[in-house]
Amino acid sequence: MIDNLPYIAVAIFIGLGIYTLMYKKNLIKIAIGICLIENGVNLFLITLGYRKGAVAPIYTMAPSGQSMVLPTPQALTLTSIVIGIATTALILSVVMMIYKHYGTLDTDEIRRLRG
Amino acid sequence: MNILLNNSPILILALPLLAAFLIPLISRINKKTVGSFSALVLAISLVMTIFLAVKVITVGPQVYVFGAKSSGLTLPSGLSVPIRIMFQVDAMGIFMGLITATVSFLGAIYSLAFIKNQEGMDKFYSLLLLLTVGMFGMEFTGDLFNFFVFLEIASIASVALIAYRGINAGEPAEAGLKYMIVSSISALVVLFAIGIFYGEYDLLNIAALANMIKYSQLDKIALALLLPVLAMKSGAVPMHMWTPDAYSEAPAPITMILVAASQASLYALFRILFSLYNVSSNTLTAGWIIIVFGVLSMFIGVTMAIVQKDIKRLMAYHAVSQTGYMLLGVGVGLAVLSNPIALKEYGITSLEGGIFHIMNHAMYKGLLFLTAGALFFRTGTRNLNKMGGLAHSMKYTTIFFIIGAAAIAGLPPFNGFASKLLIYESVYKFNPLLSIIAMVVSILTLASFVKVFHSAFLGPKLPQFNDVREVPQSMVFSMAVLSCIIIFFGLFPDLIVDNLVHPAVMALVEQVKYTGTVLGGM
Amino acid sequence: MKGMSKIVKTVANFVYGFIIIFGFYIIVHGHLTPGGGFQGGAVVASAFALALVSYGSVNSQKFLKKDIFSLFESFGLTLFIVLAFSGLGITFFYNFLANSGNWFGDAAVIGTNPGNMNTGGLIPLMNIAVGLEVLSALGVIVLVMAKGAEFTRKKENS
Amino acid sequence: MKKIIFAVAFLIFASFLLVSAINMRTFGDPAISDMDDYFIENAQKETGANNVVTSIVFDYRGFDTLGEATVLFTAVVGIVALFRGVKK
Repeated sequence: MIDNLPYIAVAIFIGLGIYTLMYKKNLIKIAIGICLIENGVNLFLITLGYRKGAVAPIYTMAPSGQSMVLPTPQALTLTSIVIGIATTALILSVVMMIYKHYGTLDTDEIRRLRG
Repeated sequence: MNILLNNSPILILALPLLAAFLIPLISRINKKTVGSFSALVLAISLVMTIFLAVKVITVGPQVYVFGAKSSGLTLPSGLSVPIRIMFQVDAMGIFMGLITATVSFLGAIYSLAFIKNQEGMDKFYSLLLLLTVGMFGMEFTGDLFNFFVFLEIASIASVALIAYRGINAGEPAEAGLKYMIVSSISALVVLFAIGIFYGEYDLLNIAALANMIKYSQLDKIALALLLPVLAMKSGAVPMHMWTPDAYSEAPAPITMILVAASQASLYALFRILFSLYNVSSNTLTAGWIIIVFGVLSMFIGVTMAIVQKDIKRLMAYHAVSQTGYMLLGVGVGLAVLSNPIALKEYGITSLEGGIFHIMNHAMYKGLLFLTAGALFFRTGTRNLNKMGGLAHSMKYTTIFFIIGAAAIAGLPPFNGFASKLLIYESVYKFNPLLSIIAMVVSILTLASFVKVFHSAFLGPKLPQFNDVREVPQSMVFSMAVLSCIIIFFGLFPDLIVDNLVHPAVMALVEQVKYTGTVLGGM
Repeated sequence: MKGMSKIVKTVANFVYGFIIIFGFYIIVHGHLTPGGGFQGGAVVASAFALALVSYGSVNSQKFLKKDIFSLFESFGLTLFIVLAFSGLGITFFYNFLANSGNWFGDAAVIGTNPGNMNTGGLIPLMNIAVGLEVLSALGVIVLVMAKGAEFTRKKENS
Repeated sequence: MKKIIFAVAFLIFASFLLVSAINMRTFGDPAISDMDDYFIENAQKETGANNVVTSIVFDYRGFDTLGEATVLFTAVVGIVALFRGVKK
């Protein structure tokens, strides 16, 4: 149980993000919720690569004879971070567009499309 | 020439990608050529897809390993797991690839007139190409993380295209935001599931994972996470809230491509259920979940569609309802997957119906959205109550609309009938009630389209539409090609089912073929 | 967005160059030390964000041009995909320069070593291409969103 | 009604997360690591780069990186298209 503490942190992170998405009405807060989930997933990926007492997988001036952590999750996390930046930027610009047309950020008032 | 043929899986995708990167530079030199340039690139891509399809159907599944010493080297020496990203194009993948290539090529042609001389035209074509690339990638890839990346490309490009008219009005931006939130959540949940797989097996390749998968508790959770989010991306009820908004607010050619994009998610769902889990999971339960999604989509989609006044919104709800048919057909096939006798008796037929319906739906729904776009292009409204008497001035569009409506309602000489018949007869053997529901939904669809036809095309010529003319040639061309495909498929369904659909179904059902392409031992 | 006080501008002028140099250092040493195209590009783009904040969105447009950034972005991406295409004789993304003895073609010393710039094959070139793309992409995002924020605020007042 | 459905969905999702967190393999001790061991041992020899992560990002999984750069490009094009015609 105590060993899995990082995974539980991940679960809390993602759970908070989903909670924000479901129960908050402000569009900026919804964007924050998506960022929270994103960070939770990134944390999950990076924790998967950890090996106890190992060093970063870079041979330049590395302490010799020590094992290295798994490199793939680091590459995956790098990719998913950049994708996250792109997503967040697009969400925020769409929110700015909505604010321009409706003059509000409350999801209850922004409901012209329904039915 | 040899290089072209050997590398065709990647070139299909890399050429539009290169074109998308070059468009900002080209538009700096000459703004007007951007549209025809993208159409040309997509045409090349379509031709290469057809060549690859011939190769896949005749020779067998193609593997393309990125950066390896040869394109077929899946396993480096002395290792039992693949380490590089690879494309794995089997009959199912190329089936979807053909849909994507056709639809995006016709969409680009249609846009030549539809998006003429607007500011930001180069951005529009750039995004269209990127959306196509994303769909191709989702369909061809054999690597889970790579799938996630292409899912994001496709969804970000679609969001930008849905919100394309967001500068003038609030609704497109709103629809775009809705779709963005939906697709971010689903992409992140997919990534979480990929993390689970990676943590458990240290693998990202679908075929290698399928070989190792034990259906432990974590695998069950991964399936339970993947199934609803991919169904959400494909627009199944009860997670369909984004579909009508996104489909109705996007420009018409984009709506047609969005239909194909949501089908790419559907393809991913089938790929995970069949190729990754196959019989190791509890297929009966999974199959029934898919069937329930399907029946709900069919019924709720069509009932919501009947009350709509906005023509594109109405068609969007019909798209939800038609997605239900695919889910129903494939769900029945999945439910009997571990039962060889039932599978042989009606499971394969049902799968064929569901898979064939994917292609048919892309064609006729694309045609219907294009006719709706043509009406909007000339009249400037999407409200059915304000239209009327358009058959007098838009003769071609009227004919195309009739063909599309007849196909979606499942009337005999058109392609909708062919796939629906396969679904009815096989589902009837599984459970008669489901088959009856499917028929009732089909009748309701017909009723709804008769209403649309009546209010938009029939009646006296209205004074405000006096100067309405037929749409430009490029738009007529796209619609005509789709109509020809619909009639061809309707007249020779056996030809398509035997040569394209049956291999695709077998590629899904026989998991060994999929894993064997990568891991050897075929 | 208005510019900030003179102190901020002076300090920004001073730090600006260092941040950009540090970013490029990270980009070109991507195959030896932690970092690479994305990280270095983000560092350089942070310098643009600093300039934008300190000088205000109107003034900073005199020296940060969106068109030039998008040109660079296209160029970087095209370079990246052309490098990937160049391995097409064997496979897409094949690293044909590695261990070839040509540019960046020295074989790395196996095990821990102080690092040799002239290794890695296509990797350093791709790092540079991606670095160019990321710095200009993030620059465009920052500039366009700052402009858009101005635009939305104006609507609010009217 | 809607609130109850939301709450149930949220609870189911949260329980999935917690169960997967508890069932996950022990932190810091990967049981299977064939693919990553291959990278650590052979990356230097095959690509000539000292940084194993970079050699994965640009060589073994280079296609992902192309996709990632494309995502960034797509987002930029989308944002510029969204704010097109905005002067000043």
